[in-house]
Amino acid sequence: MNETIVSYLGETLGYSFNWAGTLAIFFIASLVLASIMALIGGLGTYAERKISADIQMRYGPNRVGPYGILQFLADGVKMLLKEDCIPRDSDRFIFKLSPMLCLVGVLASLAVLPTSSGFILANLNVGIFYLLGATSVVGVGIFLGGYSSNSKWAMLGGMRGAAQIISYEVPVTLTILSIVLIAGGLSMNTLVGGQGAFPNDWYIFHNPFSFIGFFVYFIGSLAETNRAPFDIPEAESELVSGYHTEFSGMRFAFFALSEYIEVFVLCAIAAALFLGGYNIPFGLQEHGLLGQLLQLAVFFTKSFFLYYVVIWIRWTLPRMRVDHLMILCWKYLTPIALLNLVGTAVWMYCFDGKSFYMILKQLFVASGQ
Amino acid sequence: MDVYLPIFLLIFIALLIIFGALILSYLIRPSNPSLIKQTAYECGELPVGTAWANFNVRFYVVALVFIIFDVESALMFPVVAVYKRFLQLGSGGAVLLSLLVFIGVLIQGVIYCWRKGDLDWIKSYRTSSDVRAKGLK
Amino acid sequence: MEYSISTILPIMLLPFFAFVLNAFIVKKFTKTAVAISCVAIFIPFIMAMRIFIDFVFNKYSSDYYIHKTFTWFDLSAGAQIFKVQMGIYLDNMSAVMLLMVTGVAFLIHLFSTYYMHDDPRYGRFFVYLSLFTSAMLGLVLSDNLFSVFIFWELMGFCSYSLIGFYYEKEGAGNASLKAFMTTRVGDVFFLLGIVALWTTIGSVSYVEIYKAIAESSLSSPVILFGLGIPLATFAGFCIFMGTIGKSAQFPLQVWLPDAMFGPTPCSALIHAATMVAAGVYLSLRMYPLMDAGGLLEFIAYIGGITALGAATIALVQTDIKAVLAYSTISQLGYMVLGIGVGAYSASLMHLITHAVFKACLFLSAGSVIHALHDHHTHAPVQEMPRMGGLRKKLPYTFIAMLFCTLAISGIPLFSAFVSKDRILGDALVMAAHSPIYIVPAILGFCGAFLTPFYMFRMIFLTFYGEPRDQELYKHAHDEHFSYNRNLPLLILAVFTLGFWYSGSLTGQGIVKVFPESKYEWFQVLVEKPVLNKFLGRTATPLEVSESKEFIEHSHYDPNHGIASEEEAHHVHLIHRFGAAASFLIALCGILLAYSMYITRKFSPEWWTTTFAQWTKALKNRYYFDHLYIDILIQKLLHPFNNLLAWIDMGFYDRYAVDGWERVLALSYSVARWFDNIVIDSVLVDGSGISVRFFNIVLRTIQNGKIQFYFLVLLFVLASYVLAFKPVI
Amino acid sequence: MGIIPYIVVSSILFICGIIVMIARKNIIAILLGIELVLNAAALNFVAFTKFNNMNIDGHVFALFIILVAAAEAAVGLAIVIRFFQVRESIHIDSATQLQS
Amino acid sequence: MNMFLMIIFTLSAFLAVGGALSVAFAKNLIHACVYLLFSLIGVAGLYLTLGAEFVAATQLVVYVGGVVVLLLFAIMLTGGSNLHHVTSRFGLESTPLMGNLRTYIMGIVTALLLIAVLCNVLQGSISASAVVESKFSSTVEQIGVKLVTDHILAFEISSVLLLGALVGAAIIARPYRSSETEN
Repeated sequence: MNETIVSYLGETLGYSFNWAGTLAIFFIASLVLASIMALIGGLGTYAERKISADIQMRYGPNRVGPYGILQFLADGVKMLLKEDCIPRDSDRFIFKLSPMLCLVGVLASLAVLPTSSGFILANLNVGIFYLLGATSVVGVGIFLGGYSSNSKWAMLGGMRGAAQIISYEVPVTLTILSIVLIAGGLSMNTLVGGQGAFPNDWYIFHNPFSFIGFFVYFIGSLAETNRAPFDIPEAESELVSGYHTEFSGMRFAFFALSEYIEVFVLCAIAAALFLGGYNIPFGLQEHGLLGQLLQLAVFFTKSFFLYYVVIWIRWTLPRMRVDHLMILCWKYLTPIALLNLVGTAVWMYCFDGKSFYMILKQLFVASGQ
Repeated sequence: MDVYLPIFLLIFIALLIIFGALILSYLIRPSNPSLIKQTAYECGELPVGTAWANFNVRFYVVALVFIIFDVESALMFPVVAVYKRFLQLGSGGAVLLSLLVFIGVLIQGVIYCWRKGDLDWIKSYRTSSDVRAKGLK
Repeated sequence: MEYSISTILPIMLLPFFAFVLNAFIVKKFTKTAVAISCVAIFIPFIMAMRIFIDFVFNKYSSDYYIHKTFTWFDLSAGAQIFKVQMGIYLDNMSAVMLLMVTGVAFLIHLFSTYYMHDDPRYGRFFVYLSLFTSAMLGLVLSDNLFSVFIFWELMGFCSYSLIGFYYEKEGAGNASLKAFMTTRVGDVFFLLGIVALWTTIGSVSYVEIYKAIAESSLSSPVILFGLGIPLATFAGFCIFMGTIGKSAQFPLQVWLPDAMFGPTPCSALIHAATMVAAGVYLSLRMYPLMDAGGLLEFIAYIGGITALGAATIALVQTDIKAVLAYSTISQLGYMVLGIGVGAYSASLMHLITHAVFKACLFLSAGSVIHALHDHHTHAPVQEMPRMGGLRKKLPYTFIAMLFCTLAISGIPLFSAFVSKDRILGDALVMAAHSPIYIVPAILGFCGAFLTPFYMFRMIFLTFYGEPRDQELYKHAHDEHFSYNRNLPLLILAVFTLGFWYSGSLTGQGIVKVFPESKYEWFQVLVEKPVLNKFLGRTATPLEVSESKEFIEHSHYDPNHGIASEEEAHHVHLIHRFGAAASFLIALCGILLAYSMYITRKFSPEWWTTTFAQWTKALKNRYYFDHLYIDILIQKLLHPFNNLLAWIDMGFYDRYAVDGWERVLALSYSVARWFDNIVIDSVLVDGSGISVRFFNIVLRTIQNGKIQFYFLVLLFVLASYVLAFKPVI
Repeated sequence: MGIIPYIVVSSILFICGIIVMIARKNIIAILLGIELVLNAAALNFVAFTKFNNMNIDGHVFALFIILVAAAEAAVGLAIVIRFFQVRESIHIDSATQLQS
Repeated sequence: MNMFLMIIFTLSAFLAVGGALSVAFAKNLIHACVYLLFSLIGVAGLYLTLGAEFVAATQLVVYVGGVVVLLLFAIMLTGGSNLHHVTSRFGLESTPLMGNLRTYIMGIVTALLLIAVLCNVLQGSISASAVVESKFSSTVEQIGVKLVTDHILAFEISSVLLLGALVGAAIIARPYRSSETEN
């Protein structure tokens, strides 16, 4: 298993890099990943509008480029050209800082995104835990954004956003704990490598608890990214625009970008933890660059599917009320996640870490003989 | 050490993107501030008072419960990570037991907060006897 | 399975935890408490079964033992060693005892769920039962006399609480006090014996005591009342006094019949099966000490007297539980007799068999009592003259009780024939050896004649004939088979059969189940402690597991240590004669009872009128209660008490206390002067001034500002660090 | 690179924390100072773990320091909030009496 | 690779120290809190350079995600609602943040004293300990093994500590159940 891109390339090319070369490769790789993510974030807005139009039987953007696909570029240009308004009574230092915190937090979390067995930027030993830490910066950014505007709408949105993000981090963390329990390690390659290419080897079907856990995680990550039906902090009809009411121009763009990238990251983590990640069948991953590209394709397909589901949910379900939101988190998801954790631990103990499928297989094999 | 390098590089790139975009927009955007433009949005009215006045304790209580959970899960992560190894070594029972005790104590806190109504959002911190009296009515 | 602390100790701790838990929850969650108690005795039963199987069925050699200790507290200072160690001692005898105690206790728990169900203090009963079981198991597991004493007293307390369980009933409180106080007499002696051993050996662990006996370091005399008595004799006598108290032997037997005020299951558990057996168990453990002290003849006499005396008293009792109580005393007398004549394994075997059938008898009696209610007072009926003909109404109880009666009577194929008659055989052997044993042997055989008589008298009066109280009979409930009423009885009844305890059907090696099996497991496995093996052996500390103390198998000597073949043959002959004789005697007793109470050839009334004086003496239990209460306490202790009171009131009070008053008055005037001059003017006012002064100083520092305090703290710390260079 | 830079950094953190604790009059600011001090201590633990070839215990200690800091922050801030509700002030010098 | 270590160490130390100094000298409490955030992130970076990646991640998760949010909430909760007090530009109670001349002098003296003490301690510790770099390896598993073997008691007791913290803080922070309003 290749640790990082550098060692992968070093092995493939048979060349050992000095520190400048390493730095250059890392820099290029990080830049590529960040750009891809920015692109995905931008395309996310387009996809959102297009899919919503599809669901509501409208056309959606269709003027800029073929099928309106360049719409996001036009949006970006528009953002660049907007005037930068900072409210008079605001806390200017924090006002400028908060969008940066959001974007930095999200982009820093990309380092452990397991895109393929070779193309992982930093295969940290604490991979998933690091990701949790990095994304928790976003919550602080959102709260500070809401606070600094000195606007009542923004303040309400910021408070709600922070409360919601930290609340839903609890079931998400507990669910991730149960998956770590199954995999026996925190590094992303351990978590993904423990699964197989086919659904029977995925952790979602490993045992009944992880099957429930997937949905807990998915709901929790929806709420953590302030997506509908949990978009209380930016509920247009109640809070104008939530914590980024007062932000305009590029500062607003950073918030939006970080949100869309975070949605993708969490979808990708869901795909990696539960849906087999980049695993491909028949030993194809051994075929050098081709194998890596296939893994990339598989991984991004799964992630995009989940991304589609997220958008689909947004345009299907109505928004929840804020107290229902908190009740859902603390009184349903958290106890369920705790139960899942205990159940998974007991399952691992009882069945010696075997998955449901393996037990079934053993049963059938045993009865066939 | 190079394992951690991408993290710092990504942060660096993020800052690069941010400042690049801000400088770019600084160069090309218009800038003609006015008093009204710089007023916080309050449905078209002039804002009354400051926004930093109405904050509710329940946010704090939620954050409190969260931080306890956060620390507990941070402590549980390493234990959970070695659980499988201990299982393979055949002494998983002890680890399972210690985990269960840990979670059990955690659950007690949750139950306490639940019973006391700290987890309710629309709250009324009423005692259970009040609830029962209401139910009787 | 290697035994360690964690596999042995739960046997004792589970009931104890059940007790602690139940003590708190019993008021609100009675059913839960009962369930907890039952489960907490069932699990130890399984564990004891495991230990029993490992120990007895030849996983270990027959004299393998586990001895693990831990230091309870250590007050050693320099060369002065004062260290109290606690520990676990587990050998074949303990394994057998554990299985018996847990098994019987579990069945009694089960029966109690039926018997006590409608009682208002249903839950509390189980609390006591759990505590009692735990204490008994702790006693069996103990490795030293000190912890034995602790559990011994704990059991005494349980016995006290359970006898006084129906404290609103008249006499129950007195009975419980009587039991407590009477056993206390023995306990004081027991403690004295422990202290005597401690001062000589420096330890009270069994192993240390055995070692000391083997080194014959106990023969040094102690001076007592001007007489030089060997220490072994003194200590052995004192410890045997503990046995006399706990096992209700001859001078101190008076508490056991009164103990029948308690609920019947507790009578079965405490006053028949287990607690009273603890005394015999202790004597068996301390057998080498008694042997070394030359006390065996004394023990044999005590046992014989108790066996016969209690049996005679049982002849005239009408209360069904009283008959059983006296038969218990009598059987305990047999066990003690067994110890006295050196029938070590037979004595333990009789302990086990007696526990089983006596528990069953008491439970059956409880079943009978529970079925009968007085029509007017609604009180349960225990009087045998009002019963009769109950075998149709209570068939299962009848079967169980009949089995047990046959067992206790010493009919072949049943258990007591194996055990009791082996004791009697050994007594005969000893009598043939030395004439001093002739009297105990005769007493034992007389008791063996009376035992079947009074037992069958009870059976015939209760279950046969016409119902003497028709109304009572009519209202008696029919017995339906239920798991918690009849199942314990039937299980216990099955275990009254002899072959469980003996390879040959009748004991004595006459008829054998498996001809190839040479010896019987009881005789092979339970034998007198071979003292030499304890020489130079120290206990393994509890922390260090994996202690394997395999000692090479010491083969069973079927000749009872008698060297020549001819003598051995002689001994066997005597044994067979004894068996045949006791069987015949038992048959005679049964026939007599049959002719008196079924066919009525001899009228019981004729006997009572002819021997009126004797009957009166028997009914008054040989005037022992009278002796103790009226003469010993009233005539002896009360005057002594009065004397002491007189000294206290008239002498000490008048002269010492009142005299002091004068002294105090004098010193008071001195003190007042001192107070005025020195204290008041110098100290009080002076300290007031100084306080005011310091107040001014401290007020500036004590300003309530936390940060200032912190700053001062910091300065002090910093100056400390700067002044003394830290050593890192 | 040795241990000295780390100790210098942690000393500076420590001194900053102490200064905040002494000089600030806002109770929450004092709590911020406590966090800084605790961080300095934890940093020292981890640094000594690496450079003095201790076993991993230092990391465990750092972990527990973080735990205790979190618990302390939770309880301390709760006390501050209750204090504020009673006194309508979080000035440290208004907290000189034990009873309200 | 030492180059990277130097760079990362320098950046992180700069962040940590700068953050800490800013905490000490910031006028606004919210700003101080944000500076504390930076300082904590810097310390996390220092942990990374020391190879304590798990501690670094814990620092991020617990401090950045939890404690800082809690502090911000508390500041908002205590800074806002007292309008009858003199409020600063940000609606916070205007307290003498760095105080007067006396405070400054005291602070400087204290700092000098502390530096003297620390130099003293450092001298002792550095001369005493030979600098040996241990090997660079995964710490999560080691910490996990430590937590379930050597430190199992601390691990379990910490849960009780947290339970106590939760219950105590919840009791303290719970809003008044003012009896006047009910009556």
